[in-house]
Amino acid sequence: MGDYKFARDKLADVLTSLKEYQVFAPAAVGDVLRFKEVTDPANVSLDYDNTTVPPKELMFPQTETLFKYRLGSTEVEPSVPDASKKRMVFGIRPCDAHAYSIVDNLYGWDFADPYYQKRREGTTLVGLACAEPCANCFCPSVGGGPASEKGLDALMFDLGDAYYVNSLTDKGEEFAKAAGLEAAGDADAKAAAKQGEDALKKVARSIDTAGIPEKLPSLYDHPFWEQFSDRCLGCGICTFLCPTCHCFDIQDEAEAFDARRARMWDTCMFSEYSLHTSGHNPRPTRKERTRNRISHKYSYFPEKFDVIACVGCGRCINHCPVNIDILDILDKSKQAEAKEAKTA
Amino acid sequence: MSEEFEPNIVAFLCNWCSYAGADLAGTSRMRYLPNVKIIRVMCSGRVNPLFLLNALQQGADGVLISGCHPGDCHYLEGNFYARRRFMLMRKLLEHVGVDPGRVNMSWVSASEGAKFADVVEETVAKAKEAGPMDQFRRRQINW
Amino acid sequence: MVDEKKLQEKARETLIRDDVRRLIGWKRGTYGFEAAPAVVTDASQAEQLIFDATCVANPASFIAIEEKKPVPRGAEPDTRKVAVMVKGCDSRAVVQQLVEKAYAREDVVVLGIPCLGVVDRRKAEKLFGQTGAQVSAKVDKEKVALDIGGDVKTVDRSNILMDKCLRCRYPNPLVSDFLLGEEVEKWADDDFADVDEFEKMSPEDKWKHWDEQFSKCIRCYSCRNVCPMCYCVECVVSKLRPQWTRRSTDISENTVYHVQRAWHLAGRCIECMECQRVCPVDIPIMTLNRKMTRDVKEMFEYEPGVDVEAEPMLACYNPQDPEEYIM
Amino acid sequence: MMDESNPYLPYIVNIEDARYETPGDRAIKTFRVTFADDKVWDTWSHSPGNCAMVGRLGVGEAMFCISSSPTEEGYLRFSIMKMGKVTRALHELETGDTMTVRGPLGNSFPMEEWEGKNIVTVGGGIGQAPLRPVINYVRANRDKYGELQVIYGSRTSEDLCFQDELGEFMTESGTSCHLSVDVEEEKWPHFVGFVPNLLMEVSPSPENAIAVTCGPPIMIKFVTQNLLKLGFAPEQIYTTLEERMKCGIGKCGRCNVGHLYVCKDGPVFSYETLKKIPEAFA
Amino acid sequence: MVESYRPKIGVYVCDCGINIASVIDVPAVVEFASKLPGVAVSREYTYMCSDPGQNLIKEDIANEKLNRVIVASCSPRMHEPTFRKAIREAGLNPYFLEMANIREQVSWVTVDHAEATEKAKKLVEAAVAKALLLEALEEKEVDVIPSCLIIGAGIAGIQAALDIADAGFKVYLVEKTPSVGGHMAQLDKTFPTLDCSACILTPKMVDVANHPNIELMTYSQLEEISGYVGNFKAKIRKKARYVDFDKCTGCGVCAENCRLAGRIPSEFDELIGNRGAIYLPFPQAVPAKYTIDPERCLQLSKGKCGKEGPACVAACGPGAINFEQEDEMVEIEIGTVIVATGFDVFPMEKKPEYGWAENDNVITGLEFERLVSSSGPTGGKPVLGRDKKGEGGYLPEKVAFIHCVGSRDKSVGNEYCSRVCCMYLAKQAHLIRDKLPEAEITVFYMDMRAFGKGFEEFYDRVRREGVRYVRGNPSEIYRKGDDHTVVVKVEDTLTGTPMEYEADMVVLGVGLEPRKDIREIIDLFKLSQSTDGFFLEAHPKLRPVDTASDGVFLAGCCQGPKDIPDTVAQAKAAASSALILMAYGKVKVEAMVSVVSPDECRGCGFCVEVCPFGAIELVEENRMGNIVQVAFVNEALCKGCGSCAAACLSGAIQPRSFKDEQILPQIAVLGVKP
Repeated sequence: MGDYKFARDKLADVLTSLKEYQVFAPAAVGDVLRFKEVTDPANVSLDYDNTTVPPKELMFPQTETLFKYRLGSTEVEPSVPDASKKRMVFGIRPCDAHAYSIVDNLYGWDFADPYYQKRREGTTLVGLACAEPCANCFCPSVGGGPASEKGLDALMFDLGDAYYVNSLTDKGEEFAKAAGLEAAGDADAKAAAKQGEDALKKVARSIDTAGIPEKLPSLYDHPFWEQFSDRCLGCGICTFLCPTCHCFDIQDEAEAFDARRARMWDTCMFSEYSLHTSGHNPRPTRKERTRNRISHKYSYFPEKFDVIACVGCGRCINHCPVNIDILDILDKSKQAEAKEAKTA
Repeated sequence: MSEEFEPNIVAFLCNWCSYAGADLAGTSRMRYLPNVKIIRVMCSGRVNPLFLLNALQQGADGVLISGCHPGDCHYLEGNFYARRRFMLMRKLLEHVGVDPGRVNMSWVSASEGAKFADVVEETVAKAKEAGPMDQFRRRQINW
Repeated sequence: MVDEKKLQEKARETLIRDDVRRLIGWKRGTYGFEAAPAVVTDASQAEQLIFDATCVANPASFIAIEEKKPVPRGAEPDTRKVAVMVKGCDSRAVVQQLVEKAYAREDVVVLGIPCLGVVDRRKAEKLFGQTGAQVSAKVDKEKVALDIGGDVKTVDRSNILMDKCLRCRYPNPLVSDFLLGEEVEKWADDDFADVDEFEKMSPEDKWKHWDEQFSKCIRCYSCRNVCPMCYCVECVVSKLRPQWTRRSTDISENTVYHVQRAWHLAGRCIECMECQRVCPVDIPIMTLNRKMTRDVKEMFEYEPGVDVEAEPMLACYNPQDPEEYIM
Repeated sequence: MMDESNPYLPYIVNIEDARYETPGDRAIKTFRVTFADDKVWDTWSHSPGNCAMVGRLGVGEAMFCISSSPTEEGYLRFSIMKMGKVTRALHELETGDTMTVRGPLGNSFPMEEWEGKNIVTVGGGIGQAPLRPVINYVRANRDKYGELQVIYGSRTSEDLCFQDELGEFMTESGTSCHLSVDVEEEKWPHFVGFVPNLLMEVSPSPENAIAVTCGPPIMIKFVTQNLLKLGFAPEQIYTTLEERMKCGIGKCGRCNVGHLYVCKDGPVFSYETLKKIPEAFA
Repeated sequence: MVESYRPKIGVYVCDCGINIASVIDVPAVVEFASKLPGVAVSREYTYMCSDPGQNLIKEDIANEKLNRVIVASCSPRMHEPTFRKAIREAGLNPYFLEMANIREQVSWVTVDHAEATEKAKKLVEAAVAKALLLEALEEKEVDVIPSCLIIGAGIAGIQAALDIADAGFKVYLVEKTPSVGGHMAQLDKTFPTLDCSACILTPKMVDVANHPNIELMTYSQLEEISGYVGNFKAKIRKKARYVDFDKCTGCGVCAENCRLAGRIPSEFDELIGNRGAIYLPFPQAVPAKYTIDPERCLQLSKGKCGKEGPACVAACGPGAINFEQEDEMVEIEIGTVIVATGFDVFPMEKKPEYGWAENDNVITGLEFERLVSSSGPTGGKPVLGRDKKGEGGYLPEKVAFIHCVGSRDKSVGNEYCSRVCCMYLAKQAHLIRDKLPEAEITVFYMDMRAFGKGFEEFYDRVRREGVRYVRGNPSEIYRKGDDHTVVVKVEDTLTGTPMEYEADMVVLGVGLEPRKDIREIIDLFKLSQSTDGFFLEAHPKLRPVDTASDGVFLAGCCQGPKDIPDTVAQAKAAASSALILMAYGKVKVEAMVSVVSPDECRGCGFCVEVCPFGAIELVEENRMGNIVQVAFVNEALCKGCGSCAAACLSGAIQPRSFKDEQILPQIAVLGVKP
């Protein structure tokens, strides 16, 4: 759609002009970056690699009330977010936007999940292309890229003195209008395109995913998983920081007589996750859990929604304390000798 | 604020000395503030320091643990363990920014009804000093 | 410094033993300033093993958190030994695990490694930025020489080593069956100045600090899981009956989680700093642990992880223990 | 059907009848419930095999199969074994209390496909619950199906569920019922031994037949093997799976076996499908 | 068929006449309670503890099918037993009772009525919260095996044994040394009455040997003890005497013929007298059976004795000597145990400045006893400086007695007073005066403590006999010149004058210490020590002979220094305590014991460490085929204090009816602001 631009020093003004939006942008909490609601546009900066915690929390908060009720009563009051309230994620990286478009499949599948979807509908995603990909990015290998438009309503390029904005949807157009952006010239468009191509070249890591989804199930009993699971801590870093991981737990909580049913992030890396009340656990050790995590992203999910549930943002690699490197695993899986998985 | 603020205090008393001491305060018709609510346990050594954390989280403005004087424990050693545990837990909470006045401990024997009454007054006073405990109290955050 | 060839040779010898099940050490990671912990089961894998200043992880953690698969009826459980390579700090974990009967002394083969300090990933990345290259690092008494994918950088070691190393009191393993490399002399000490410094803050400022830190927590439990002391079958924080901590993340539950964690490590923390290292959101977890360590030392003259014969700190007492605040 | 706009909202149901099927720490209690809001019945429809999240506000929910057949109108039945937090809380409930239901969830037995076929059900313990709707559906549509063979066993005669009905099967024409207990007891007229052995004892013919089995994983495993021995083809064998569940609508993730969500793509699977999925037998 | 799991709680709020009702708005509390979850009935009554009050509860249990009862009234320490009994009678498990203390802890202590009512509501709510999670507990009674093990056959052990045996119960009396009698047998006269120790003791010694109910095991040692009150199992090692117990007639010919006869220092004589390698500790020893000292006997230690073999064998008519004899292990089952292991005298090695080691005329009080004992090595003459053969020597002319040697002395780590020294030194001074009328006798004391019956009078008498008492605590005792004069360096603290008192005999009033081998017993029974190192009694005032371990009692000096009358008194007390258990024949075991959930236990043993009663041990558990260590509670030993639960990191061990899951709801209720 439209090509726009705004001067670097106008960033604050642009944000200020987005009155009718609740705007979220990367902000520093101590040493870590996280998407926060913009309170003072003046100290928003877009000079960042990527946030530690992905913006998935904006659609799928770590803890979310499903409904409230009084103990003893049978009236429940759902707390579904209001879609009419316009929100904007400003400066989101293409990989994280891509993640939304993947997870949409799951939340749209069969029973629609109103909590997630209402937020999605009401939210405009203004992306920021990566000029300098990080060390462990591999977005191009999984259908994304430093300037991928997937899932975005608009995509910004940092051209130094100005930001070039390419609106991709009506929502994107609305944003451009609301922000009163000036039209951009061909030069800018070219510069942006150039930046995109260069960035693509700079992406250091990659994996050829061809054949992986079909092969993984055949490696079900393969010992190669243990090379990784043996040092796995079974913590939730890889999954909690993954923009496409979407699993959750549901629990009832009560304060005196006010109670709620809430859902909170859960992870297949915890043993409680799949533990039966009987004490039987279909995934008794980290081997099965690691296998499930990888297989889910690269086999089960594609089998269901034929898209790989990974956007190559590299978070799980960057933050894994024991260097369990998903690219390494996939690589090994390709070398691994397929064995006929034994069944009952 | 503080003048009408009435702190709420959860107390853990050992059955053999302090709880009996509290009873004695009653039978001797001593008067003390109603802010302290007592939970009876068999021994101060039973009190898991996490109880106290839990009490503060639930909204108690202070806690009191009371047991037999050192050496008089009905179970010989329980109060010695308790002493260590709460000394440490108090320091830990202090480090997190919890006013140490919220964590109180006392030795009250079955014969020290008067002392128990004093302990209550002092505990309440300290909690008043510290003000309402709302640092990490369970509230309905983004409910 | 340790000769890698010797180390691999010893590892091979150990793995060949038919009473050894697995060996835990380090291998070069796929990228970056931290070597990966390595669990090897076959002598052929021995050549993967390394030791240098990037070997920050604590292998002892992996002894305790190993999940034993259910043994099918009739079959015998595998009770062979686990071999583990430990630096001075890591060895304290082994000692404490022995104190807490996580396993018997004869169940482990300890390969001790005298250590001059290991690199702090965060400090390194501040200095050189994140790297996708593999990094090796040699450390001597003054400097650390990093080989970042071929390009060599030399740094004053006080600028790049983990804080724990800058106050390391046990550079040599406290327990080991074989020592790989000569003992090094103690070159630092711990005055707990950081703890004193923190204590100067007013209660309000302390809480302000923790409020911000704890609100970052995503409860991934990596700090718990990586801890060589945390291997309860069912951790209190995930228990449902009774439920001590809720799963929902807010300042209340997060704070309680962290205080519970610090409490459960009181008199048990052996200062390997893994919890703080692994935290994805940079919560200064050790601030709490070190407070406990300092107080336990001062009040009860107790230091965990140094004496296999010691009684657990909270399972013993001294009639003369301090009680100044007790009414 | 369930509130389309928000599948997390439960219906409130009234307990019309609550009775114990079996005693003990792992007691099984059957609840007959009906919707507090009558209008729900207008949109509600379920088939044998469907499940529902049954819960108690303030405690939580868990997945249970609907143990009544759609042909039993005006109520739903759930037979619940006392196991964990939620089931414990449910067992406290009695006639007149309320609980919550979300459903119907998951897939169901292809009853239409099976028309004209002989039906063999092989159940063990609480595993009879998901089979009960099949049995009662067939009984209610007797003319549509061939012979019905009910094979059912449990640890002791006390642990047999739905005892009141079991008697009826024995006498009904076209229906046969074979019972077993694991260990010898006084005055037990029927088979003694494990269900897979009972199955071989009865050895139903695979001819134009469908076998449905449900029970403890280990039993399912051996029953399946024995059915194959008897000549049943994988696509003639059906079972239901169980996993830990939270959402019940294929979102929360935990109940997957391979790429299948048991709560959504299941609980009913043919052995033909399962044999391709190693995890199904984990 | 199956009873309901649904909690049906009955709440009963007591007016206690006006004691509660005049302060608390009881109807308001009743009303409030009736709305709480699980509450089926909520009632007010004037006196709940009265019969009609209790019947109210019983009827409701019957009619309303209550399965939990809450009584809000006085302190549970007052009436918990009453109401437990009541609901038990109504057929409900007594542990389904919870009480809210709204009298002692509310109405009697609160001024403001509104506040009192609010507090009462809170306490009731908390009680309900806990009651929802109460569990049925069973009260067990175990049979008591009607026999008693007594360790140590000094006067304490002997007395206790006789009392219990006379009451008709079996006694196993185990003594480490070859003879019963203990220290008392070594004494000459006893203060203040001066009757001869042997004369009063030996008859009792003979009695224990002959009593049909007493099985005497001398030269034996307890090796293992397991079990719990009423049901102990003990392993006892009967050390080889190398003399056939039945054949030996005690004639003593063997000893006369022993090649080492008179060449081995005798323990009984405090090494100032001698014995042979085969010996009877002392003439009146019981049993009068000889014993061979395996370390010294040439045959046993060197494998060869003289050319023609051991003379004893040849000499022994009955042919009782048997070098092949081996230790024998005996296993017994007993219901009760009395520990009467006695004391050691203060070891002078700890006080070198008194020159005891160097000077054979500086002797301990106990050595003195042997020296003046008519059955002693010197036939009762206080002769010093004899040669190896026991010839020669001299009678002292200047004798000094020193008080508080090793007692009331921080420098040697004994702060306590040994209670007997003042008087035995006075007695010994008297004996010297008796035997050597000319001798100059000086006693150096710190404080004179003559508290017992007839003590002060005796002390007075001794002083009147011309014994000089100087208040001062010698700093040093050393030999002067080459004769046997030793100098006692001391300051007379009354006059403040330093003095160097020259004496040719110094008697050190050594105090009493816990036995060096006290650890063995501690480890066997998991007993604790008080700060003075002696065994710790269950309560210093009210349970002075009980220990933390049920069924194990203390008698005599093993619990602390005592004189003979006190020892005998305590022995009788211990005997009667043991008899109570055995006579009743049953003992209740605590119902509120701790319980382990093995699946959650990490086997760290923290609980084992903290348990004051040694009730917890680690046992092997098969966890899905893997063998792990988990805690196991011996319910008969557990007292339900719950220390284990607070020490447990994962909450795997919990005291019944004070479980985390029962206390946390109380905290939740009381924690939230009213």
